[in-house]
Amino acid sequence: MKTCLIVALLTIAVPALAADQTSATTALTAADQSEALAGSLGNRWIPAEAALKAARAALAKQDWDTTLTEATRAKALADRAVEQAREQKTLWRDAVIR
Amino acid sequence: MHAGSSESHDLTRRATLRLLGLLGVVGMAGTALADAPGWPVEAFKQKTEADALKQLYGKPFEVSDKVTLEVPEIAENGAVVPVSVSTTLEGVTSISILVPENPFTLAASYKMSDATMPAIGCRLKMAKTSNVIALVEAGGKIYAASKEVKVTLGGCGG
Amino acid sequence: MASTIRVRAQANGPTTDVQALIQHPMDSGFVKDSDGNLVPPHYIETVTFEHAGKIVLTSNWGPAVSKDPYTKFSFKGGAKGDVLNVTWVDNLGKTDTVAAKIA
Amino acid sequence: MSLRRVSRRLAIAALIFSALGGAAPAPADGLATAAADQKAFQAFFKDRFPNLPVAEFGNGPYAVNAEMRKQWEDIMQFPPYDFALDEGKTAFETPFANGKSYADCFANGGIGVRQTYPTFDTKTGEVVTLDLAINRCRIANGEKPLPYQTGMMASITAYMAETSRDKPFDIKIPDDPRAIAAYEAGKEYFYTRRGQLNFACASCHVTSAGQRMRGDILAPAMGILAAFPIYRSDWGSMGTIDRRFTSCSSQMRSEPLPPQDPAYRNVEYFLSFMSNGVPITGPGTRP
Repeated sequence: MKTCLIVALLTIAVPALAADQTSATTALTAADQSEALAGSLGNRWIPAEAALKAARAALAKQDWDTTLTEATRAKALADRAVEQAREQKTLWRDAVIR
Repeated sequence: MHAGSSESHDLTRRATLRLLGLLGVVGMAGTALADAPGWPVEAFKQKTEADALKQLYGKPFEVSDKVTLEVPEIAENGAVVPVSVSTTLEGVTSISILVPENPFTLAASYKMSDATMPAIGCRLKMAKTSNVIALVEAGGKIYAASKEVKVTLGGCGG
Repeated sequence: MASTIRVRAQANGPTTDVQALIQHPMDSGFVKDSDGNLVPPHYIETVTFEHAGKIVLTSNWGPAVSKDPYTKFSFKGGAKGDVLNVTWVDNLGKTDTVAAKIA
Repeated sequence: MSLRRVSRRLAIAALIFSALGGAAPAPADGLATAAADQKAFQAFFKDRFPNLPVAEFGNGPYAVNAEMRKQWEDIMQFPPYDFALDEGKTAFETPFANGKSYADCFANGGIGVRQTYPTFDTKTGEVVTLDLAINRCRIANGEKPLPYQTGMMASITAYMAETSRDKPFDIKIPDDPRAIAAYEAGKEYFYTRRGQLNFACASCHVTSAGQRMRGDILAPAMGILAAFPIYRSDWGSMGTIDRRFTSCSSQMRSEPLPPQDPAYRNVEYFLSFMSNGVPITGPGTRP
C-alpha cells in the first residue's frame, strides 16, 4: 500500500517538474522498452503506439515537456498491455467452450 | 474510361453555362442546364419538407392510405436503407421520396410514363433517425405516406 | 472495361420487371476521406430507362441515394428479347449507357 | 492488486497442470481435443440458437435478427457484390502471361473448393488460406501477388466462394504435431483478450453472439467466415477475411497484424474447423 502511494505521488509529481532533455529521452527509452516487450508478447496497443509516436515527434522538436508526458503515457499503456498479455497466457483457457 | 471521355469538353461547357447563367443571359434555364437535362436542381437544394414540396410540385399533399411505404424500423446501416413505395392510385405520374433530417430533404424523384407500374424500390442514405415521406403524384394531386426509420451508430464499423 | 450498369429485366406476363444496379460512388460531399478532406460531391443525377422509343422511367437523384445505386420497377409491355436502354448522367457530366435484353 | 493475485494463483495452477504433463499433448490426443472442442463449440451455439438450422449459421446477423433479415433480403435481390463477382470470374478465367491459370493451382480446377480452406500444408508445416494459395499460385506463375484486403483478391475469392455455395465447411487437421500446434495457437488467439478494450474474439462472437453492439448485431462465431468475402455497407466495398480481422483488431485498440500473419491464419484455421458442417454462403453482404 505504501509503495502504491509513493508511486501515485511520483506519477502526479513528474509532470509538474519542468522536463529537460535527459529526463525526456530517459522516459522515451523506457517507453520504447515497454512497448517492445508488449510487442514480443503479441499485444501492442494502438493508443500506446500513438503516444510513442507523439513522444518521438515532440523529441524531434526538442519539446521536452511533451516528450516526457507522452512517453510516460505510452509506458503506462504499454505496461498495462504487458500485464494483460501475461495474465491472458493462462486466463484464456477459462474462456474456452468445453 | 468511356464515362470520362467527354469530361473536359463538358466541364468547359458547364462553366460557360454557369457564367452565362450568372450574367442572366440564359435566364431561367441557366442553372438547370448546368446539371443533367431535366434534373430538378432547385428541388434538390431545399432543406425543409415544405420548401422541397414547393419546388418539386408547388402544391400541398394529403396523407393517403392508398400509398404504401415500406422501410425498416431500424436501419441496419444508414448508408443503405431499402425503401419501396407503391400505390393503388390511378394515373400516377411521379413518385418522390423525402428524408427531412438529411442535409437536403429530397432524396429521389421518379417520373413514370403511362406504361409504368406505380411502384418503385431503391436504397437511400440516411444521416440520422428521420421520417421518410413518400409522395405520389396522381391526377395532378399529391398523396403521401410517412414512416420513421431509426438510424443507429454501428458498433463494429468503428 | 465492364459496364457500370447491370440490368435484370424479366418479361412477366403483361409487364416487365426491371432491377438495375449501377456502379457509382454517389459521394455526397459531406464525407471526409482518410486525410480529413471533404470528398467533393459526385453523384448520378438522372437515369433513364427506355423501351421501344419510350422512356418508361426517369430517376432524378440527389446525393442521398446510396453508393452503387439500385432501382426496382415494372412497366406494362416489353417482351422477351426486347431491348431496354439504360443511361445515367452524373453531376460531373460523366455518363454510361447499356442496352439490356429483356429475359 | 486483485488481478495480480488472480494471475499468481493461475500461474501456480498452470505449473501444477504442466507438471502433470498437460502442456504438450501428443498428436493423437491433440486431434481428440480438437474434435471435442468442435463438438462443444457447436453444441454451445445450437443451444444458444435452438431453432436455427445449421445451414443458417453462415448468414451471421441475418440468421438471428428478423428486422435485419428483411433488409438483407431486399439487398440480396440485387447484391452489391455482383460487380466484384463478375470481375473475379473474368480474372479467374484469364490465363497468366505464361499461359497457365488459377485452375492449374487448385484441386478440381479451383471450382467448388473454398470449403476446404484453410488447409494445413504438411510439406511446409503451415496453415494455407485460400487467399494465400491464390497469391502463391500467382507467384509460382511469375505474377505479382495481390494486396490482401480488398480489390481483386476479394473479387477472385468471391467467385471461388460462389462456386462452393452450399458446400459445408470441411476443414481437416492432419495427424501432424505442427498442425495441432497451429490449431491450438488459433484457439489461444481466439480466446485471448487483447488491446486497450480488453476484448477477445470470443467476447463478442461467443459470449455476446446475437446481441447488439450499439447498432450492430454480433454474428455467432460458428460459421462466421462462411460468407466471406463480404460487401460491407460500412466499407462501401468488398473485403476479405484479412480486412475483417485487421479491422476487428483496430476496433479493440489492438495494433493489427499484417494480412496473412501466421496468427491470423491460425485463427482462421481454428474458426473454420469449429464451423465444419456450416455451408459456404459467400460472397455475402453485411451492414
